[in-house]
Amino acid sequence: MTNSTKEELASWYDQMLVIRGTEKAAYDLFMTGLVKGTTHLASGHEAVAVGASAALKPEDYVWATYRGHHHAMARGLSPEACLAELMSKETGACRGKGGSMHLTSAANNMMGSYAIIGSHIPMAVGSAWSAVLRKTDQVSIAFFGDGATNIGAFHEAINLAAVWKLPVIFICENNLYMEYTPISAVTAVQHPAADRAAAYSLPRIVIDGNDVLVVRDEVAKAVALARAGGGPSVIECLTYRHYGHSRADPAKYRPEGELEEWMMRDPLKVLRARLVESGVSEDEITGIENAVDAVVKEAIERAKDAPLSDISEAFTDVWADGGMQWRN
Amino acid sequence: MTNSTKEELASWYDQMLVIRGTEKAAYDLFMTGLVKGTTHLASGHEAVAVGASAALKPEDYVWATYRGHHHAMARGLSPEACLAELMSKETGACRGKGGSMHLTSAANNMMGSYAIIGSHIPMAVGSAWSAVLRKTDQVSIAFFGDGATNIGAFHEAINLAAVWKLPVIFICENNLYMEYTPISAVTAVQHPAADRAAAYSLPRIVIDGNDVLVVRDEVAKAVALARAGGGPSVIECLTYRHYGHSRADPAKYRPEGELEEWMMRDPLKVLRARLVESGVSEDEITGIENAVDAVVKEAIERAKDAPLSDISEAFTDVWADGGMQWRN
Amino acid sequence: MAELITYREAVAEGIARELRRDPSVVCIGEDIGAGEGVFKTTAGLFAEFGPTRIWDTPISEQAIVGAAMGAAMTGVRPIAEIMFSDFLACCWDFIANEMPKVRYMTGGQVSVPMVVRTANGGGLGFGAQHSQAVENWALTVPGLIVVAPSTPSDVIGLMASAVRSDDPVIFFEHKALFATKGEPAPAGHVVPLGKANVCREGTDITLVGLAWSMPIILEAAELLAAEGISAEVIDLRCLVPLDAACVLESVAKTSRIIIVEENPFQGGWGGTLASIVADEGFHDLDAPVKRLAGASVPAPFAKHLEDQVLPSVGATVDLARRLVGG
Amino acid sequence: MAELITYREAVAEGIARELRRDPSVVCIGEDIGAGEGVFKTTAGLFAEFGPTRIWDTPISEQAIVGAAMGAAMTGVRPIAEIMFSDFLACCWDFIANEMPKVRYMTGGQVSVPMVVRTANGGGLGFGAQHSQAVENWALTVPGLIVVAPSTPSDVIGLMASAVRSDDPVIFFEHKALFATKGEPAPAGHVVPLGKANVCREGTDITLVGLAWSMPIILEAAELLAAEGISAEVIDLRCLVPLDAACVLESVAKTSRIIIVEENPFQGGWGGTLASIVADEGFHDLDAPVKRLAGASVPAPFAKHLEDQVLPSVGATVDLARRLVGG
Ligand SMILES: Cc1ncc(C[n+]2csc(CCOP(=O)(O)OP(=O)(O)O)c2C)c(N)n1
Ligand SMILES: Cc1ncc(C[n+]2csc(CCOP(=O)(O)OP(=O)(O)O)c2C)c(N)n1
Ligand SMILES: [Mg+2]
Ligand SMILES: [Mg+2]
Repeated sequence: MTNSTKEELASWYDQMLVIRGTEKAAYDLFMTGLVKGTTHLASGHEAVAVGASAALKPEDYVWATYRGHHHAMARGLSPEACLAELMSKETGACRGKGGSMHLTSAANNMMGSYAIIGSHIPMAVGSAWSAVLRKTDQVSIAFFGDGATNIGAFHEAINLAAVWKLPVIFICENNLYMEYTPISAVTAVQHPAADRAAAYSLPRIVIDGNDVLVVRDEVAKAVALARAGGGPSVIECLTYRHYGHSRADPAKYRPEGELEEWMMRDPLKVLRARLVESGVSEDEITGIENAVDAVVKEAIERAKDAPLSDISEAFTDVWADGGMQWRN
Repeated sequence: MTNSTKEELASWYDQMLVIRGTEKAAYDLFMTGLVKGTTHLASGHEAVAVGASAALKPEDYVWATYRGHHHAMARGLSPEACLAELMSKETGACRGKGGSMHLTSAANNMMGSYAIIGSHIPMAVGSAWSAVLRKTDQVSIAFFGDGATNIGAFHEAINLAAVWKLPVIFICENNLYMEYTPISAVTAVQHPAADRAAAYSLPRIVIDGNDVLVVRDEVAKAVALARAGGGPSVIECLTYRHYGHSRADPAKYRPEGELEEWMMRDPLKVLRARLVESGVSEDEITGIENAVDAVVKEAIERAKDAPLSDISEAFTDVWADGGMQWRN
Repeated sequence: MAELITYREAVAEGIARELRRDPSVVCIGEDIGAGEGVFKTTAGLFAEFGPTRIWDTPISEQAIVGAAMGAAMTGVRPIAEIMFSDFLACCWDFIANEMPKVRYMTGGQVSVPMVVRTANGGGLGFGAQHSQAVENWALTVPGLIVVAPSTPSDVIGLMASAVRSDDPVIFFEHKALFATKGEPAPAGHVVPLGKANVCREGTDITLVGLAWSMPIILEAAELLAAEGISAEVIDLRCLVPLDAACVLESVAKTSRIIIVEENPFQGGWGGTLASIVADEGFHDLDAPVKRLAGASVPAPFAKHLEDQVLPSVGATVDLARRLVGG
Repeated sequence: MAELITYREAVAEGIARELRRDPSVVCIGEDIGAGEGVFKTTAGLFAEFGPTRIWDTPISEQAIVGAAMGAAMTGVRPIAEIMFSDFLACCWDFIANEMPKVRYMTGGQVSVPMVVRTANGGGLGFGAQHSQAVENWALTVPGLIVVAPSTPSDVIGLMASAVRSDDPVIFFEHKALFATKGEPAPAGHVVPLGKANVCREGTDITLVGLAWSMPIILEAAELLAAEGISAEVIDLRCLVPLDAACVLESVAKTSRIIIVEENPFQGGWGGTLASIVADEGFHDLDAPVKRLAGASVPAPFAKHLEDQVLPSVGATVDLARRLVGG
């Protein structure tokens, strides 16, 4: 494992706490009726998002799923823009037109969240192809779940990336479940992503997705390979979601004790321990925690205070001219 | 390699010759304008169809692609019904409504030829699932090309079959090319089907697809496994198509000498040598050849003589009641 | 009167009745087993019928529909669930190019008796990729039966017909109706495919819809009645077979029609119906043929925006009033 | 007069012009490189532009369109080929749910400037899965530009507009027109999207179509002229943007309309157009709104059967005669 400075560790802790706090806020706001529709929280997955983003440059591209709050925020979307989007506010990342499942922050090259399983994986291959065509050294990442490894688009995308040796990294967040069904019940191999890599002449990589440092290091290797023209990588990160699949899911299908076991390996706990180990004092850590609390609280208030997006928004942005006219 | 009786070898030779002769007729009829649309000839692939069919019982299911004349005939479709279909005659297998790309012989449990790459592979999984549901010991085979291994449906199908341990055999006819592009140029592994099997916890099987005995033996093993509840197999057969991809293709993309090399390993030559080896006399062999010639000639004449299918056929068989009414 | 049941319960009940009746019926889909479906529309099935009748799958829409097809062609009657109708796009080759063409292209050799059920439509704030009404997609494909019920008892009666049909059926269950309640269906309840329901008789104007449109139309008719405008209300129930005769008969009486559809105006099913009325019913018409359809935009996430892009009771009443007045 | 060129040549020429003009334009598809496309519609491109502009792919329609999308969203202008339009079904999720919704659901943050070109339609005896006219599928999806040219110079002029558009375009090239010939296009030829072409002026009846319908309609108009019936002929060129104003203006003059479309009647694009005419043009109409569309059946393989299920010159003339007469 490479070394990381205290400052790096602290900044990751900060980011992961912000994500955790913002998602907790989203959950609470849902319960009070201020967030509508549906949300898929990523609490428990933060180390994947933050670790991977730490290995990227700002100009690199990231593509996510409906469970993408953590990826958007790890790339720079503010908690306020996230929460405002969930509350259909005009200050939301997509002005209320996208919602939780479609968070996008193009300014941060976070190219969007896609709610149909597998669909964004070829898109990530496309932005990698684009970098080759435009002769930049940008790398692309597609984040996806274990369940996405059984849909056709996943395979088509990896094969094309491997054949064209494109700078793209396929990062699977294996959290053991699809919606309510264990991935092991419907997959012919143990490691749904890693055990498929060989089908595209790529190495099998399975890592601890709850340790931000492990994730950063492995992704950094893949990024270096990709920038050097060495082609794609598949990285399977083992992790766990703390909430149910979506707000409608009490997650009763989990065997007893499973959640508790994973909570002991909560990525925030793991990182906190690292901070202590690297000599950061309890005071400093509490300082970060309190600061994040304040940041999230302010984000909540600002998002609440913002006006709903204007109803005219329903009829804009279909076409490049900003409008929705399909006939004269 | 298991033993085969002279009679078996002779009957395979007969079948393969009938297929070869019928396709030659299709080609000639195309050139004289009697066959229209398009055709994809399988000359060179006969050993796969005949060898695999030899390992099946009549109640087993077979699913093929637009390049499926050989599979239909190996399962029992008559040359006349094949040629009549290509000539749009009322005696055609599908009364002129299917054509070359959709040859079907349901009476022989040859469940059809499908012209969209990959689409029939999940269907074969479905007929295997059906056998399990109905508690029969029927096995299903999907035949497909090397090019089909890069489309999503292929992967979805194999995974499902492997998870459910279904009695289905995925047989790839690797003839080195898609339409005009070599499969090696667009695939991240050397063996497009076999090198993907491990992604579904299945063994890697690559065989000589031009030796009918090798094919029969390998498929027989897979059939036995499937009937015993052991689940699916993937078998990659190395073979070569003698004509271009379709009637429009002069196949100029082939490197010099490649066709000639493969013609030396023409499955008919290979089998003829085996016949001689097993003690069948030249006279007997010539006898078979002449008999087949006569059969094919008669099929051509009968197909030519048959009337075009009635124009009312255009408007039947959309619905189970035989008609096409979608509104009152 | 028996207790009312929800549309959601009716789905599970309709399936259960067919599973009980015919051992060749099986279910296949994502999270439909112990999970009972993300909309709880398969509640109780796994408990009653177990894993040999209710099959949980990977996220593989092509394999789901393709495998169901292969089974349907070989002696089984599968009911496949595609969780959201938007995902029909992920297996559209099977829906559009395979299932509906097999009988025809084999010259009648092979039947494909299967049902694809799917949660359709908007109104729940699920955003652009989980809110579409795509029954018009299915209408574009000859060879598909297209069912879209609006009440619990129709769900049960049409499910019976769908499962028993020897033709492939796309069965649209409406997400925004799952929680609505209605009369339960008597034992053995079967609603024939292609028979529209005249929910309310009237003389001044014909209002036609299906599924989600129906509560809107019925409420509009009620409001119009209060103003002295007598609306005839038709629930098509199916797009294929289309009960065009029922609509034409109604227009012969009322001379005016509004078609209320959720799918976007462009390519919406109302276009096909309107074109039939504007042709075969032309001489009966006293006013322009009107369609109230979804706006030609993707579904916005925000509820207050989504409300803007869907037909409403108010818009229906306004238009009817103008049509009858003018 | 310059030499005539084929529609097939026009496709390659139209693409080549854009590749020359803008270095960010690239092509992606199956067998489009050294193979020059199965319809030879990319002839010469690989020779002129080489493998850094013309990319051969595996048989992976989802990866083709998905990768093109990702590239389009990040500074490239891809032209993706889907060999036969039937195969749009294999990547329908990308066509229907992704490409057309990105701009909207990101609140305008991201553009998807790309073209999906595809060989559409029947008439060549390719059977049920290689003969469909599916421009109506594309019409069902808000957010897609839908182009379907009928002449070589329109192919070139509309290709220019399609490639330069910042919105996603589905560009339907008609298989049965590839061998037809027409005027070449001058340098810099650009035909704007959404502008119908009045190919022939007339006063008695309006005949509307696009792509494959046009030769049929033009021949019918010629025959009708010989009988003293003056038909106005409109080539829509695009379904989206739809030049409805052009059609309505024409109907205001002629009072009669026949829409001739290749796709099946059920869910065909003519339904949408007919519904607009039956609404906004209602008071101009002296006769029922007529549609001549493909039969609601899969495409039969046999040429003599396929001829039965497609609109014909004879049927167009007959119907026009009856409409004007009656
Ligand atoms: C094509 C498609 N099929 C089904 C769904 C419904 N669905 C949404 S999330 C989900 C489970 C995804 O599991 P996984 O990929 O492991 O991601 P996770 O939710 O665990 O992060 C399913 C089946 C979908 N969105 N798209
Ligand atoms: C989904 C889809 N994409 C493209 C095609 C066009 N096409 C027909 S045959 C073919 C090549 C298939 O190659 P392979 O699978 O190796 O089979 P072979 O023709 O060599 O037997 C292609 C690309 C198709 N029919 N379906
Ligand atoms: Mg998961
Ligand atoms: Mg091949």
